Amino acid sequence: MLKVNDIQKSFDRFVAVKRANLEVSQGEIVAVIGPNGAGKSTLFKIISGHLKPDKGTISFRGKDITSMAPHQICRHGLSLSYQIVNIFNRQTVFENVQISVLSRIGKAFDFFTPSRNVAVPETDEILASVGLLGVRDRICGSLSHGEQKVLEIAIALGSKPELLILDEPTAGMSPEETFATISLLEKLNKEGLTILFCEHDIELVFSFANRIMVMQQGISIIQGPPAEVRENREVREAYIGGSD
Amino acid sequence: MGLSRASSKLVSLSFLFIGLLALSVAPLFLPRFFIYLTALVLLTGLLATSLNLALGFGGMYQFNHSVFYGLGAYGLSLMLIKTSLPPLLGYIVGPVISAIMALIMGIICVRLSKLYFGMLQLSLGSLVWVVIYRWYSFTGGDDGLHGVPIPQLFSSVTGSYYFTLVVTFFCMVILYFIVHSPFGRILQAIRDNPERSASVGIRVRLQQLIALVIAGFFAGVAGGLFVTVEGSAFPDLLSWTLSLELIIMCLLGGWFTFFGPMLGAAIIVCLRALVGGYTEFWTLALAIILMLLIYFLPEGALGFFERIWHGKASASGEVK
Amino acid sequence: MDWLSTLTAGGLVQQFIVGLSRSTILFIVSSGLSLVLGVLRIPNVAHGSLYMLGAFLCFSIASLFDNSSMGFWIGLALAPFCVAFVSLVAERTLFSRLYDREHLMLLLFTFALMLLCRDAVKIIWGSEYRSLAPPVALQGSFSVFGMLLPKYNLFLLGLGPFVAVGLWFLTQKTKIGKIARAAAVDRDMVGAVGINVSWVFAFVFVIGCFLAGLGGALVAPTQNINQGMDHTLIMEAFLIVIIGGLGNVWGALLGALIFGLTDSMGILVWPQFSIVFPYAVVVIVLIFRPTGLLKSTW
Amino acid sequence: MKRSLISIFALFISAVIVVWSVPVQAADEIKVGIIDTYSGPPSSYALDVLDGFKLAMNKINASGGVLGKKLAYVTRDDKFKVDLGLTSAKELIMRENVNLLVGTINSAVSLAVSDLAKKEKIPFIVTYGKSSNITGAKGHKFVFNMNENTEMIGKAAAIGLSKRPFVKYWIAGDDYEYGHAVADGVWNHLKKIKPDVQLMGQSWWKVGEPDFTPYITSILSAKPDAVIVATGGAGCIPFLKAAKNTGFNEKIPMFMHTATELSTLRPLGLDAPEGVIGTSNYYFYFPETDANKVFVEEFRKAYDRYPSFGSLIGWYTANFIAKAYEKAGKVDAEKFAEALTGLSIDTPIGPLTVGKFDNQLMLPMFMGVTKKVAGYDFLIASEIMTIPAQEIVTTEEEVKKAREQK
Repeated sequence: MLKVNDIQKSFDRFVAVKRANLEVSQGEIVAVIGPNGAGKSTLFKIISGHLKPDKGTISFRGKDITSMAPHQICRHGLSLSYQIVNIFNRQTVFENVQISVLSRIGKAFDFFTPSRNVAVPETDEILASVGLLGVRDRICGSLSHGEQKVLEIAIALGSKPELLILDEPTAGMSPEETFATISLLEKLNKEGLTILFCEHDIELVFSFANRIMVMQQGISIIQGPPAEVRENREVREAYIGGSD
Repeated sequence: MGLSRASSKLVSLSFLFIGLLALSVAPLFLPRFFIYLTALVLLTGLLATSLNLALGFGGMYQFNHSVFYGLGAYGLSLMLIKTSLPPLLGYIVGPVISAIMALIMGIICVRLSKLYFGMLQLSLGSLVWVVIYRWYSFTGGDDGLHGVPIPQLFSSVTGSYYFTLVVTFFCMVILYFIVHSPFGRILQAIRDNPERSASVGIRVRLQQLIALVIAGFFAGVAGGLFVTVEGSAFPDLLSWTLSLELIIMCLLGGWFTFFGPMLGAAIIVCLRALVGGYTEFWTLALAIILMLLIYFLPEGALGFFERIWHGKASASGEVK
Repeated sequence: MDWLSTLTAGGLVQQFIVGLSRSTILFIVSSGLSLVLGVLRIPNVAHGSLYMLGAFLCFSIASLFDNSSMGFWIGLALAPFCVAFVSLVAERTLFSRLYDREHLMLLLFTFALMLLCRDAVKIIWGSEYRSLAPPVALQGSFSVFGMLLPKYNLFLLGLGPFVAVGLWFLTQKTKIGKIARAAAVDRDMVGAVGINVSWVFAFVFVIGCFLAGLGGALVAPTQNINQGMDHTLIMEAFLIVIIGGLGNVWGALLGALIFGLTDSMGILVWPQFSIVFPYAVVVIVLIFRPTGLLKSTW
Repeated sequence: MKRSLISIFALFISAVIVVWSVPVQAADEIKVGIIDTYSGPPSSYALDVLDGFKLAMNKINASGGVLGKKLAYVTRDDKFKVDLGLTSAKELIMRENVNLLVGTINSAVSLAVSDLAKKEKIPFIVTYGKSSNITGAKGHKFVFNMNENTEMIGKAAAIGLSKRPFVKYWIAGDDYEYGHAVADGVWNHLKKIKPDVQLMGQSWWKVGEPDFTPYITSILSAKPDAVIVATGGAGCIPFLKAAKNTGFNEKIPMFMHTATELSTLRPLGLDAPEGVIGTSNYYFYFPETDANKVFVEEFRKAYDRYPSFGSLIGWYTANFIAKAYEKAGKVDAEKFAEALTGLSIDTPIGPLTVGKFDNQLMLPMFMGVTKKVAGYDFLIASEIMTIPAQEIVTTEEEVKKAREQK
């Protein structure tokens, strides 16, 4: 479904991603792990089109998306949820998700329908599925951190992606919130959503992901099912056993 | 909740109705000068509201909005003076010229962010200003165009007032719908977070460009109204100091509110007409108002009232 | 098109030199603006007013000494410091509370300050034109190979490099310059390592305003001193800073050179439309390099 | 939305109530509304006009007023802005109920207000706007110009310059209507009187140009015989100063219309360049008539400074108003306008008449050369040559032609 080939990206002299390869198939849950500064977030931003790679290609469902703008990539069914909460602060929870839905259903240039009557059921459905319906009309700046992270996911879902990319979805969450989020993601995956994510909590990754890719210093060193990755000596030395 | 929403809507609508009624019978009671002043307030309010579409709702530093205002005024005046086309056509031609200019300037500026956007627009606007200012044979140069042959029906003080009232009302309704439409919601989303907007599939630049064109169009309408009320068009209409004054109007009224700029325009225009003529220290007053505003009321007068109201609502019903 | 035949090498050189001296003034003023923009993130519209204030103060101080040559030199030396003092007071009382506001708010706030300054000048000095003669030694022109080189412009030209080197020394070699540059990139970081950012900011602001005052004092003898001075200058200074790259002092130098030279050359080559040149240059630069010629600190 | 509407209402209504107070109109007053620029650099000219007006008005009122009524005035500051000028004019007409309007140094404001005066049928007397369109192409029954206009400047300068030996000219000026009108006027008439003159080139700078040095050096490298400088009030002073600083006036003779006027030379003090040819309609030291001496004496007594041309304009404007009302016999706009057309009065520069065809005051022009003279702390004009009004006023045909072109 998603194929990342030999991506390279540097900022000035600093090489953030040296050589990254990644493959994601339909229906999978794939995790990217690696120490801080390994280039995970940069890789995700390249895939979603916010950064342009210096080298390499990305294809999504057979189509080359390497040089596409973020909004085009999104329209192809690939959605990014951010690590640092990145929502529309001044708007309500409902409006946050509605924006994404409006954009998907092509209402961006509808000038005369009152927007509070547009796409209401679809938006409420997404809010219900992530459990935010109760705070529907709150200004989202006033939500708790955990709720905002869930809202992140809800906004990404608003564009009805086939592949959802999550940058540290549970960072900063309490254990209960983490558990709830993971079960939400599992539920979404069962409904047919492919998920690519990166995460610090190694135990969580190994229990949740179908396949794992390990990055170190900008290079993807291995890719495979959890068991295989766990066995890999290189990984053990470099990451699990070694640093941190 | 639903019931109170409906009743609040009813209250606002009835206020709107009373207001309109008051405005439409005003010429029967008010002295002529105030009728003229109200017309000026209405058209400047429309201009400020159109600016606010780009500035407050679009988050774009539209530093030279008055260019579109001036172009609308010149478009109408030149058509009335130089051609024998039906006069009402001029009220379309002017704004269309403004919109085209907004499109051209928008295409060049929209890829830049914030201060760069504003500055590039300022220099492009200055170029337009220079052309108008220098093209003596066509635009009348710095003397401007005076004695524009406005159609008989709207050339009197009362006539131009009613014309301004009707046009402003319809334009405000259209702008209200635009701000509250999906288009407006997405525009505000871009203002708050352009990066995120792009990643949910919004074509940020296109959306902003269209907002600029709409804003330019309505600024052009306001320019046409100005000519109707004053009978003149002159290069001052395109000056960047007027643009800054418009931004102050938006700020004063509150730029996250729809009616704020109209209120700001009312305050500034009245103060300017009634204080400006008497004292040479009018700018001093403006400066002090502006400073106090930035310190104490950054959301503007209306924004402040709405926040108080919001605060009350959340205190009674929801968690802060 | 008779005038083309009048173009001579001497005329070109002469025009070039006059253009350079004008660039010097533009550089001095816009580098101050750029410094404030880069480090404090304040688009200071009132910068032009400080320039105007510098000119008026220089005039007043010089007239205390009967407009003698000595009076001018004393005025030139003191006026920038007076401006710097005014700006220090303004920074401590007004700006220091507004640093975290949006740029647009800061811009409007400084616009209000500009209006305030203009009225203050009107109250203090009246609205008549003021005039200040250059010191006797710098009056008139040199005639070299048939070229007429105004002495005062040559003096300005000679001064430019000193200001540039001084700025370079200040920002690159001194400790406070280094802190300021670091603060320009990451404000919180500098605060986190225990440096009082607030005073660093105050210092940079004062330096920037000092430059505005210096520019004003320097132009005082070449033009009339009036209330409109700020208006024309601030626009030009902003455009220079924009084409140079926001916050980049060397960008300001480059921008000032481009601006000053296109202006003076445009006057020589196409005098009837010279009014359009500077704006057209800015538009062209920004179309091809939307964030300015040199790297912006933003 | 509800709250916002309510607050808009509250504020707007209270604002209206606050400003409601209609000014009290005294019945035995003739009220003159003066709109002019009282802030910024042009204000010194406007204040001269106002002081001259007050001087004459006080004298008229002291000797019994006009038609048994007192003359009174109200002023509004247009800040050199057309929109503010128009608003002020409307306020004066509609709210203050003035009997006539006077003012504006800004030609654009003059033209805009003139159009309003035509619509409202209120006499409008322009004091310092110099565009020839005011009484020419855009002239009408109710507008009068008390000032020289660009056509007259052109004719006068052409007559004066044709007597000098220059052949190769360069034209430089403020890039706006006034500058171009003066330049075209001088050049067209000069070409007519002296066909062998050549135009080498032109330079135009923006209004408010702070630094003239590059323009001056570029003109110097072209080496013309003389330069015609067409700058408006605001540009004259800095240009003269730059000319002095660069030594321009010593290299190439130059003509500038207002160069010898007091308002230009006084602010420059002794820094002004010598040898600049200039025209003016009035010097406080010329003509050396008794009437002028009396006027200068009175003005100095009242305001402790020498009167400029602006002061004289203000002075005779008030006298014209008084005389026209007396001739009309009643306070009536239409009658007043008819009476003022073709009216003559005595002034310090001799009898002056308002033109019959165009309502333009027929003024003589004096050409002089700047010079340092002991006793004054500014330069004054020397070698003064008088160009009589008859030679420079616009003819009936010219007025007709200009108005037909519209």
